[in-house]
Amino acid sequence: MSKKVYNTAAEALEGLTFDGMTVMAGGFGLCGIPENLILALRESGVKDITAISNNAGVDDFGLGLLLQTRQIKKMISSYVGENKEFERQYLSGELELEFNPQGTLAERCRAGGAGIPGFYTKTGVGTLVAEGKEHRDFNGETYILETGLVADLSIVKAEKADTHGNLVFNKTARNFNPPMAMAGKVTVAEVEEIVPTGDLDPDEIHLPGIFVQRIVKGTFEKRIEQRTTRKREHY
Amino acid sequence: MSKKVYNTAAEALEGLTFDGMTVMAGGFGLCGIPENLILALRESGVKDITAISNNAGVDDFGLGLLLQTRQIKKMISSYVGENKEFERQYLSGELELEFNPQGTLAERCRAGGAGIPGFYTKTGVGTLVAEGKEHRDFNGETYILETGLVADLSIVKAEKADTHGNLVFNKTARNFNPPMAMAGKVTVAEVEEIVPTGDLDPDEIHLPGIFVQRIVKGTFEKRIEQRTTRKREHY
Amino acid sequence: MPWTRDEMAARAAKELHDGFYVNLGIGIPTLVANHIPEDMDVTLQSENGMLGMGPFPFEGEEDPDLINAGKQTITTLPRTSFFDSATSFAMIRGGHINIAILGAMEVAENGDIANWMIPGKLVKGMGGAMDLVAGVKRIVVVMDHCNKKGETKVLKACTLPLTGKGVVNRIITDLCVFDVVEGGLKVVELAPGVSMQDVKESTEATIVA
Amino acid sequence: MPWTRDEMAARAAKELHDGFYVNLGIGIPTLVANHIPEDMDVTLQSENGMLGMGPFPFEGEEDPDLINAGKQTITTLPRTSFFDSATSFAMIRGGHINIAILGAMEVAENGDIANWMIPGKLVKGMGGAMDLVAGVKRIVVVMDHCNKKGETKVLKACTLPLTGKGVVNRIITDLCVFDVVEGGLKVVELAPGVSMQDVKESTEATIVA
Repeated sequence: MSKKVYNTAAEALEGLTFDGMTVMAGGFGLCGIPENLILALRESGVKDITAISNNAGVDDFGLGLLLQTRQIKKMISSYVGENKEFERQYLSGELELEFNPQGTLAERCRAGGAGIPGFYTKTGVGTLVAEGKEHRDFNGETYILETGLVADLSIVKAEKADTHGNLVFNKTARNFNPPMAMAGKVTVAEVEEIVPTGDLDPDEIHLPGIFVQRIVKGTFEKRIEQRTTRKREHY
Repeated sequence: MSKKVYNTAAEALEGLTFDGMTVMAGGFGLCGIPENLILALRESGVKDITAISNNAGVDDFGLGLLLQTRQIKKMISSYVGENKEFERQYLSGELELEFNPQGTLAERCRAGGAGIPGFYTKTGVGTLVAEGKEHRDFNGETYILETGLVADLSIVKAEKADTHGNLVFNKTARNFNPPMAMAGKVTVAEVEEIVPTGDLDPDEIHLPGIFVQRIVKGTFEKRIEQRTTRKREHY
Repeated sequence: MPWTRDEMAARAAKELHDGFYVNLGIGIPTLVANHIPEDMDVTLQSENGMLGMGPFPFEGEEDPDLINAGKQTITTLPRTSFFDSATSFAMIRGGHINIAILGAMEVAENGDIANWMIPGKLVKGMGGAMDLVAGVKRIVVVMDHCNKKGETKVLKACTLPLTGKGVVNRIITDLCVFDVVEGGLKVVELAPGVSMQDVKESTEATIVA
Repeated sequence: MPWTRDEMAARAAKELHDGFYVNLGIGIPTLVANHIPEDMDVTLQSENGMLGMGPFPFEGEEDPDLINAGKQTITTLPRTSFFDSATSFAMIRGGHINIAILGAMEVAENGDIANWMIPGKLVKGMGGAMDLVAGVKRIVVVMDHCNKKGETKVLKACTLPLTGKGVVNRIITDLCVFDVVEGGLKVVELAPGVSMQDVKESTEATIVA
């Protein structure tokens, strides 16, 4: 009975994209990013995207692919610059950039998804981040007001989905995916495996399907940004 | 190496109680309540407690036990009154009561635990709950300011803990336990089973041990408030 | 013939659509679950921390760790997921639930609803009702048109302390179905054998064409 | 002899105590992990969503789904738990991490810290640094006393845009250990062979007795 499952990433985005839209993309660095949906977004040709994502990918992978094609007008991120094209567009003024502290960014997404339009945080008080924001004291300490974020579309990546959109993530690939899925007016999830509803233990579901409107099975490159290893000392 | 495991509920509370303290107690109705720690709190004799709990137990079980002994001065709850002694104390003015909408209460705990001293919500706008609270418009809608809650002590109940305090909950017995564990200056968890650290799958831990300072294995009555069943039609 | 409780629940079930996430209140709204068509994919939320609420358990299979928001023992379904109370109300407050069907003591023509306290009587608390009416996209009230004294519950303005202000979209009573519209309530359906005149006589709220 | 990078890390490791939850920044702070006594129960947090960070994987065992906040491949430990970014920063912001050991470009005598941007140079962003310095109970900075041009990084007031205001508790440099106290910085330890005079000559910040 479930109508959430789509055959291709392109089909999963059908009818959801429009120029000037706001898109949240899950992932931290290149870990847990919605590789397939980013490609489908590129193919869709949608322009003037405001992309909310902790990072901006690298030149030829992740959101970097949408920078190459100049489909992104503005980014809201906490850390960028593993990406030459990003740098060029930013320095030339072609790309707008809003830096958010990482925790503020995560909480803004969770708040947006939870119907909380604003919250106070200590993060950034006394810094550039606090400029122009309301300051307020609680119990003798100063906090600033940050607002909730909502996206026209959230694209996220999980390890598994059941056909009702219940999601399970793998290790640190969870990261921004759950709060961003909560904050999407529509959320599309790409996964490594779609299992029949009932296969997931209800206590082990990380994100209930109510936050996920469409699902597609992807194929994944899973690029590693910093391959660090240690020598095997004992055999 | 872990020093989080205590032998008895009484030992687990040692040094943590003082008159006039604020205590959060997890659970919804009688489901997922910290039965053993409530008893230990009663034995401790601590007085003038402000108890933050969604409900107030029944006369002879749950927080009702601390009402019997008049150890509670004030309750912050969303729904009470399955409890005659509560009713008597409240009507006679012996017990203070602050009603919070259930979602506001849950979010106030999560906010307190997350370092968020205040957040805006639509819940309660135009009702008694909004009286005396700051009103503010975001995107043309009116919201009220609610504050984060922190407790001197949070007592919670989980199904399993490992010796580092990582917790796993069972079904709807999860309820208020995770957000309240986050909001405790000190959090003590009682569990049905303590397993060696490493036995829990790191992707299946509901509440990381950083939020739990002490653990004790309890024995549980698990009383059912409304036993509803259906007839077996087929065999 | 006014609708019976069960007929009201059946009428309320028509408010549901395939793929909906739904929160049902206590009382008549609970009965709505019995009228969901078998081929309709509807997921019931229980605000204590569960999506995909199943029926009551068979006798002897009650699980004290598995209850609904009314504290009744229930069961799971294949689709069920569990979560904590903060996440549960993030769903509700964040507008992720498609519809809530709730009972009420009073509703008013401007969409106000009162269903949590009667001054002078012992107040048990609002539970999750205020969060539901504020957060859920569409609020449908199901209630008797009049109280036990025969006084209308469909008012120009609520007299009891409010649960939510201007939040109700539709009202289903034993006599009719109202929509809350500009200027008052609009009758969109009558119970069989109930006339517009019957409704007007039992309603204080402004009825608009 | 000023401390080497590794000696600074070893000194910083003395800030840790049994049962601590710790966040280590990039650079010298990362090396602190190598100096945690084997019998000390310390849990490392990685702000991308992990408690109980293990060492780098053996070659060929790298898992792209298992990285730290520096985007390096790592491993789990028996105690490991994973969670989302909102929960991770709830820990940080909520004061649940006992200590963060971080690098810095500049620190000032009032506890200000600057470690995220140099005006005129390409800014990569603050990542989680602002959340850490604002939320973690105790902030220890580990850095060279002077920059590559030989200019002190221990200032009366930071010249670079701040990461946090009045947040640093202790500073460990190659020359000494300072505490941020009323009125300025107090030297609480000197590297072997380094004199108070050496420290004074390399420090702009007010040094109090």
